[in-house]
Amino acid sequence: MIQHPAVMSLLLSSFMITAMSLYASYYGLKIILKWDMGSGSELQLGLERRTYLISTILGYTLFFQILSFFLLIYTADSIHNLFTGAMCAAGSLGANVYGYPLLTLKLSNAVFCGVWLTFNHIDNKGYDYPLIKWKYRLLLLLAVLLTAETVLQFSYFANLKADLITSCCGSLFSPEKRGIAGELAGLPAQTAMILYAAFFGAYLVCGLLAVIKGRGWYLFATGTAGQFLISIAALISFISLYFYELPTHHCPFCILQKEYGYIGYLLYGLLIGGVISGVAAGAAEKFKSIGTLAGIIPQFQRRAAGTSVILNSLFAMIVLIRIFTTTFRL
Amino acid sequence: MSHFINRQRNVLDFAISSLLRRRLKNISLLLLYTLIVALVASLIFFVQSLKREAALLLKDAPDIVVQQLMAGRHDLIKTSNMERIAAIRGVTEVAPRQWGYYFDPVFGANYTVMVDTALGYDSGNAIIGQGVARNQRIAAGDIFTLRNAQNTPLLLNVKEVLPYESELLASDMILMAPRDFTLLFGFPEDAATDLAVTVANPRETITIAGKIAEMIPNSRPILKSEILRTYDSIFDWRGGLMVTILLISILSFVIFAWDKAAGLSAEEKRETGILKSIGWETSDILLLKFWEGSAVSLSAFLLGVAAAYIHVFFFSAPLFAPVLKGWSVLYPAFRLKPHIDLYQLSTLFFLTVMPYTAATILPSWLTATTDADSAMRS
Amino acid sequence: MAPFDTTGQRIYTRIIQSRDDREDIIRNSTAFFAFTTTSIVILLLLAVHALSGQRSFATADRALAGRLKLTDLCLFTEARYTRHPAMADNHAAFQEHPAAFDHFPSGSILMPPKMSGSSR
Amino acid sequence: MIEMLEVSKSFNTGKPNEFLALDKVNLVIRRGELTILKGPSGSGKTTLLSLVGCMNRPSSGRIKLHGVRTSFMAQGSEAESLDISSLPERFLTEIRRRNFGFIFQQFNLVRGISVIENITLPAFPTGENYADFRRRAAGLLEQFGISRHADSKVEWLSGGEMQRVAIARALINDPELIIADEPTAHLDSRLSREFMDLVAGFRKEGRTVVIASHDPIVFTDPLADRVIEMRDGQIVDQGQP
Repeated sequence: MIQHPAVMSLLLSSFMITAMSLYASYYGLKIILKWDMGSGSELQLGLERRTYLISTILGYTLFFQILSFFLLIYTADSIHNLFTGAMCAAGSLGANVYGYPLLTLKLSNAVFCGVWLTFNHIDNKGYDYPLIKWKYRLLLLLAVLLTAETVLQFSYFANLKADLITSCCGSLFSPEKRGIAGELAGLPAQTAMILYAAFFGAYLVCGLLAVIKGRGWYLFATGTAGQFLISIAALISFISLYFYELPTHHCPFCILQKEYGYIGYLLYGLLIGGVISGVAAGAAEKFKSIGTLAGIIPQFQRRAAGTSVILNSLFAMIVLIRIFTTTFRL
Repeated sequence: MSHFINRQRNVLDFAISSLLRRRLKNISLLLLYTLIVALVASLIFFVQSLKREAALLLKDAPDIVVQQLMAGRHDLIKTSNMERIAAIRGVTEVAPRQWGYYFDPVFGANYTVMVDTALGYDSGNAIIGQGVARNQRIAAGDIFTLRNAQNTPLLLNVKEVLPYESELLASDMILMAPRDFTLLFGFPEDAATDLAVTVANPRETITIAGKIAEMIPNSRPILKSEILRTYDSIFDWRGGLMVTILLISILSFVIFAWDKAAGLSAEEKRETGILKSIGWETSDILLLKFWEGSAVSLSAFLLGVAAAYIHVFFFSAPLFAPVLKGWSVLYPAFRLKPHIDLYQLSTLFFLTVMPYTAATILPSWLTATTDADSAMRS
Repeated sequence: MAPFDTTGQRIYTRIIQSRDDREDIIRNSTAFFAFTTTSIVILLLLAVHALSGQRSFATADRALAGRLKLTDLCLFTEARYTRHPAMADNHAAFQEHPAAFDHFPSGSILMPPKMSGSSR
Repeated sequence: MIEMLEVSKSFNTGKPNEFLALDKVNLVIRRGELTILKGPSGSGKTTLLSLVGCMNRPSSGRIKLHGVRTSFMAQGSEAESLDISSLPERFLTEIRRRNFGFIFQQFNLVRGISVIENITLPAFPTGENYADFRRRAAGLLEQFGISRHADSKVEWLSGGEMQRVAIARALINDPELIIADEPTAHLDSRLSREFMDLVAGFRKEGRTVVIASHDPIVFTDPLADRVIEMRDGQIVDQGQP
């Protein structure tokens, strides 16, 4: 166990988030079982009021979840000294088996939370609570995931033992290593660039088609998720090189540091925002036919998809600007 | 969009006016909150900047320091080992370090006495640290005495006092020529306190340390990375421990905040009832409560961080100094290099704002769900 | 009837009227933004101070550290294992005597170092 | 404008202290009319008002609104009827603050803030521009002759002035329907009559007014289009005055 102020705060926040989400899902379960919109009974009125509490809790959860994702990376980075051979966050996270699953889960929980909130937002516009049961079933799943995250996080920090020899970002994200990360880093930069550009183009076409014609939403949702993954892959394989101005440094975490002007926060923020709004826009298609939502969803979809396209384009633009302004050439 | 901003601003207007209407309650809350933030922030700033100092200093530390052990205790190392270590492939330099401690019975202080091979002065001269100068009340040009191994006084001429900037590093140091050092302690001429080894390729440090340990029985090579880790652990571990202790005060504050938020006065209940009856919706009241809470926590956070910065970097953390000083007679009067970064701030945010927010969610929801017709029934 | 003093009321009314002429009364939210902005500016100034302010001890004196090959900070001078925590023996904080209790206050701040030498 | 069909409301359902506040009430409130509910306290007037005013939902029965302004219904559906008996609070509030203005027995003003702030309170969460509703409030203050108190705290005002502040507040969002619960309970006869004059003004402007009162000055008012008498949660008389 490593006693570090940031570790304490991460554990504290996870514990609180989990406690709140479990509390929320207890009422979520009640809503699933007892909800009856037609009734004016006190039970029903009470449940309706609980929905406010639950969405407030989820709102805060999303906020702290996204923050804690960055705090985790930053903490992992700041404790890398304790592990022989670790040179940045990549090494600390690899110090035991829980590190990378924890990171992945934290990120996906943040996205999940965001999607839940957008659905909550849509649902609140329909005056007959059209998505209520569906939404709270999703909440139960989210609570389980958040609990899993807390357990993973606790295991990660509890099992950190200083002095272990771990791989550093230099070796984990370097071409010699096997595994997905190594494969990505090993991809020739030119190929990766072409792939990224091609996919981004396809994604744009999907997006425009969806926004203008209002069609192809499922395709767009899949495309957004793909765009998110491809962007992270691109970050590892070639974007990072331009930011570090080093031909072999592929680490996706170091760009969060001060030396690079904290640009990583902006990049990851754009990506997370882009994937949340894009997936939400696509998935909303499923509810288009439900009663009062028919008039609301198309407008929401266009807005959300537009946001997603804009955020992803901003990401691409920042990368392009960097590629053209830096003196570094591959 | 303008609709959204208008709503936020209007509600914020009312939130501030509600806070101001219950001035006594809210100012006491704000002060306590600010104090908690300042306390935790001071600790984080202090620990972080000590860590940074240590890390910067250790950049120039020798890659490996080789100690000789005798019966498990630190002993002098023969300088004849130097050639054998230098012969290991990858080692670029081996240098002896001769240093020790001198207890001054008159002033009750411990000094670190060290040989400075690049002293630039003949024997009989010395360079002293700021702390020594303060302790002995001497300055450059003065003469001071140390009692040597033969119990006769060793007169030393102060040539220089190390600059103020070196306090954290060499406050208690007396640097002298090798001959004086030998005289002072009766130190054997063919030995050193330890050996500093420089290695060409940092990746080979561990291998070389292993070879040294094999080559010289009972030796103990200490790696730079280990020293770095030791310092990190010292500060992080104890910093974490302090935070754990401070968590109790955070917790008691949270209970206080909870109590303040939950224990609504009849007047406040009446007010919420009125707002609901005239067309404020539950989420509007929640927004109101959000702004009330944010105004308090944002103000407390900003004020607390500023206060902590001033406490630590302008006044050198007088609250923590007694803990650090312990019984030291000679304590470096350092002023830490100021440093703020997002990481410290976000840690602090999680430790202070998040518990407060969590504690007020439920009470504010309870307030917000007051019946709209309660105002008609009062 | 709420009690009020008529003359006081008249004076107050006059103040109100003169205020009405100005039209723009400062809104609470504006005042709050002003306060927050000021606080943030103060923090930014402190951050600027942090960047430009005093030189770091270590950077200022790297030359000395390099020349003497120093390995420790001079934080506690009570005992040798607290003065040079990195250079102390195995089980540093408890070293003075086989059964000695840790009797210096700084012992509560220093942790015995974990050195690979001790395991070897 | 409002149509109630077999509306019942019970409190503390399933508990020993359960009671039925309204029992199968049928009622129609017509646009532009002054309707007065009379009856002793405990007869269900306030409960009926809170249902009419979308503050609460009935335990059973239907309530329909005709021709109200909402933002959540599609454009052009204004004239159609809207069943609000099972509408969530969020939407009830939305209807309420766009269409209804409330005047309460106790005035229900927020202490410690100024008159103008009290008047503008209902407009705060609507997201309207501050300057706009501020200007409207100033106009109302002018109309009720209390401009000079604009920045006074409400607790400094006299009873009659407080009453006018409360009325101005009810009008700030330009409601079509004004609901008043025992508005004259704390006023002397002169002020009560003054209040009824103001109500006459509302009617002239084409607003619908519903007043619950057991004050003879109110329910014997010649302007009343209808006086409805209530007892034990039921309507006993729906006649003309």
